[in-house]
Amino acid sequence: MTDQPQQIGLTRDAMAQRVALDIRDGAYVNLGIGIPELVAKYVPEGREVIYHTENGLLGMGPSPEPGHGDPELINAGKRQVTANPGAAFFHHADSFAMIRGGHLDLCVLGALQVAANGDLANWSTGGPDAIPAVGGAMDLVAGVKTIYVITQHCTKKGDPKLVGACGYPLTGLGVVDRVYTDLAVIDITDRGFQLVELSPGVSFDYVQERTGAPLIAVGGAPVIGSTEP
Amino acid sequence: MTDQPQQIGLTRDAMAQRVALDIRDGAYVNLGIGIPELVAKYVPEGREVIYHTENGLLGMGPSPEPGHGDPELINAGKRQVTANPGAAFFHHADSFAMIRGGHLDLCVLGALQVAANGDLANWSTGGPDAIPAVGGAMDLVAGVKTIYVITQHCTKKGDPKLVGACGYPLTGLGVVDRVYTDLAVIDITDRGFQLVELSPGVSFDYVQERTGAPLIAVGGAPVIGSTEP
Amino acid sequence: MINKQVASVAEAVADVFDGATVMVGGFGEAGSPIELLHALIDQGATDLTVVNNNTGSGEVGLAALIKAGRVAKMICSYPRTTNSTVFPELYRSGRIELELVPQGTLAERIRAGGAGIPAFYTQTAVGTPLEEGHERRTFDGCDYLLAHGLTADFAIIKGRTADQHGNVVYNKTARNFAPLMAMAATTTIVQASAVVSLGKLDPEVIVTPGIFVDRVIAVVDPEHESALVAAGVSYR
Amino acid sequence: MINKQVASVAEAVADVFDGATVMVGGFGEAGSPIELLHALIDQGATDLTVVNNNTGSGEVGLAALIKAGRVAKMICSYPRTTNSTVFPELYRSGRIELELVPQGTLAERIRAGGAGIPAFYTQTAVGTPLEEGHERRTFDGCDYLLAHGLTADFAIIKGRTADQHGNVVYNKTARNFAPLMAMAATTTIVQASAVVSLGKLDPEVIVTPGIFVDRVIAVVDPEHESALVAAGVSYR
Repeated sequence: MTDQPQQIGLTRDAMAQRVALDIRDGAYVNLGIGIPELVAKYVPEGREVIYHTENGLLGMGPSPEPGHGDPELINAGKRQVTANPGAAFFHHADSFAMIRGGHLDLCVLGALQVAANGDLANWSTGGPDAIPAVGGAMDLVAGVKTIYVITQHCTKKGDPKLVGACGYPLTGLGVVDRVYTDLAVIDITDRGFQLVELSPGVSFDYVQERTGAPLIAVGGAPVIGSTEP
Repeated sequence: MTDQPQQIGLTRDAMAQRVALDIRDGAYVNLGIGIPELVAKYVPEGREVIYHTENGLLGMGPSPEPGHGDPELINAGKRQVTANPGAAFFHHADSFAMIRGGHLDLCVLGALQVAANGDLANWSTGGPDAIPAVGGAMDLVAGVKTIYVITQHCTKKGDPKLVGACGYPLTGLGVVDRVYTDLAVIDITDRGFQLVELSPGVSFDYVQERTGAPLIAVGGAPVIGSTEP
Repeated sequence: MINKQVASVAEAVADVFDGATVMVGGFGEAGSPIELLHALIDQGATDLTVVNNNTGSGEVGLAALIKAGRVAKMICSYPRTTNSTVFPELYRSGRIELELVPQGTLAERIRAGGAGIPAFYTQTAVGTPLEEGHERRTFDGCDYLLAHGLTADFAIIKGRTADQHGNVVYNKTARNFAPLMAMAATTTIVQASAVVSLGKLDPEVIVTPGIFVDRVIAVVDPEHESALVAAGVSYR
Repeated sequence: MINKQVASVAEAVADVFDGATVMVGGFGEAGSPIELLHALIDQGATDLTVVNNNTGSGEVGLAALIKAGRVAKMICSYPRTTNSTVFPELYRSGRIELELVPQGTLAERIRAGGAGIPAFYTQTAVGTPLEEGHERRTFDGCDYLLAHGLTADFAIIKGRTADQHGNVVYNKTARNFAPLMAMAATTTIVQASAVVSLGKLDPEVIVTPGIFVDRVIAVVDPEHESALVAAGVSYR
């Protein structure tokens, strides 16, 4: 794990690395645009994960070598990618049949806000001048079996992103299973946010102060990186 | 046209040949099992017709040469066929998307009964001991733009198959556009059965006597084969 | 690492349980997974609900499964075909249930089940006896019936070539319902004439992506139903 | 005999009329039919409703059509992308209408339109602002929204290879919405890098059967949107 003693909390790469530990061998996974894309780099040796991109590819590989890309082989973020051996191309209705039909095991998404009941807001700040754009986010959270969110614990202004109720327009109701932040790993349970792990050097109280709803501690939450899941 | 002076009315092949005259160049056509299958043999020179079989083939060709068939290349009647150049295979949902979505120009079906309002009964006699079996008939009549029926004018017992209202279970409501029988070509119009052509040696009254609803004569209906449509 | 290939047809169907809903690929004999069906007879699961366009022919494959008394209910569009005697006998004597569904509605219901669509509307069967039990609704002046998505516990299907990830391509009109059933079943089992190494199948031509497939078994030279029937074979 | 090949992109789009609904293939630049879009600008049809996942980028292709003031309404899932400035400006100033549809619902609505399904239910968007205007209904204890099939007067799409019957195969992720739009439009127009003679395309690998295609035009070396944008090209 990347060591960043100069700051409190995990780097984006360290957060992605922590998420990657929880992806099982053989899983079919969709990674959202942004920090989620980093997760693919950190899947542990010996695990084979098949990546789905909703624009019509299963078995997505990493970015192409410079000069070897095809502008018509891209991911959902419109960046050039490659196709691994065993890949398959298909049209959008088939691609979202995979999503809506519950065939994907996991989706990792970014968030603007996550509520204690699992509600997710990640598509619009609802501002009067914003151009509304939803893409496949609502389909993914409605259809994929397990939804992980990877996000900074707070906004740049310092406001909590884990909240009692989302103020931003919702992407889906009660859809998030687990949240990975720079400060902690937190499950969404019937009773609300439940601490799973703390980042190195971060205390329960530190996380609770930066969380907009009660945080449940169960036993002593281990430090991220101190155990091998 | 086959000449059969010994009998009144057209043979099955002559009926099929008459239907074939009405199929335009470039049409996408589904032919039902039985007499409709004969139609493909008689499409006039210079017209290219593409045959759809609902079990997943567009561009169906004739039966294979003996010993050259594939038991997995069959038509809806489960008989071995061939694939013409330009053919395409697809799954059943795509095949019925073509049907239900109105992409086929024409379907030629057999019938138990056709009513003067275009209702069709062709899938069940409703008998207590009958094994109900509908196949794709209801999908075809609901989805294909134009439905032609090819049938003997009367049952073997001599009962009219063109009736005021169908007694047998319906396949579809108001779906038939035209009926080709051994005795006549008859359109379904807003006013009911309307004579288009008579078979050689058959009079209007002869057909009306064998039809279970009023037959409308418009001008002098020509004799089948006397004009070149 | 992912390898969905199993060692035998027996292993492939080992966990089919009594009362399961099983989708069986094939239209007539094209695409009928004879070897998997015979393995299912050997395996013994009973009280099955089977989804297939037909009911098999002769006394092999699906017809043999029905004859063995393992099928409580058939969901199909056309239960009588040439050489089909097993189902009609049981049906007339009230020993097997039938849900008759128009072929296109059956195909779309299976696709919907696999695509997470609980229900859709179709014009097919409006005003016919098969409208019974279906909600009717008008859109833009036309009447349609509500049809529900159909899912299954297992799908057993036949492909031409597969790989270890479960990607599958088919042979001609043997494709028919198989790609839809693969989507709609919790566990999809594929017999293929060849199982090739990863990357041998062109990603542009794969019909069923491996995400829909759980097990692959190589049946190199599969039997054809019509040949077995012509030879008078009766399985069990 | 059937030959759907036309002589020019201008001929291909000649009959697009004012007020038409036009589905445009592509996800980002992958599959964007740049040459047909530019022909449509030249042709002059206006007051169009355009269906595409995005709104184009730079000032070429779809973005150029929008910039030229020809599009009254966009139906899409993600109208802002990198280098997308044309649509946002018009939208903020109230000069273009937007119907925002979740991507999977958009894809399925187009497929439904092509498959003769007037409406279906989907779990997507339940409880969100995009639920507005959609009937909600419960099946098996879960809530779903009613979504309607979407059709168009024209579809303009980009394939890799086509033949005279209109059979089409695609290039990688350029496939995306094109096969669905081909089904849903009254008139489907395909530009393909190669138009081959009948029988050259393997019937097993055709993605869009010719029944869904009306016109084929060879555009041997199509432009790529990103290259045009990087070069600072502005069409018209």
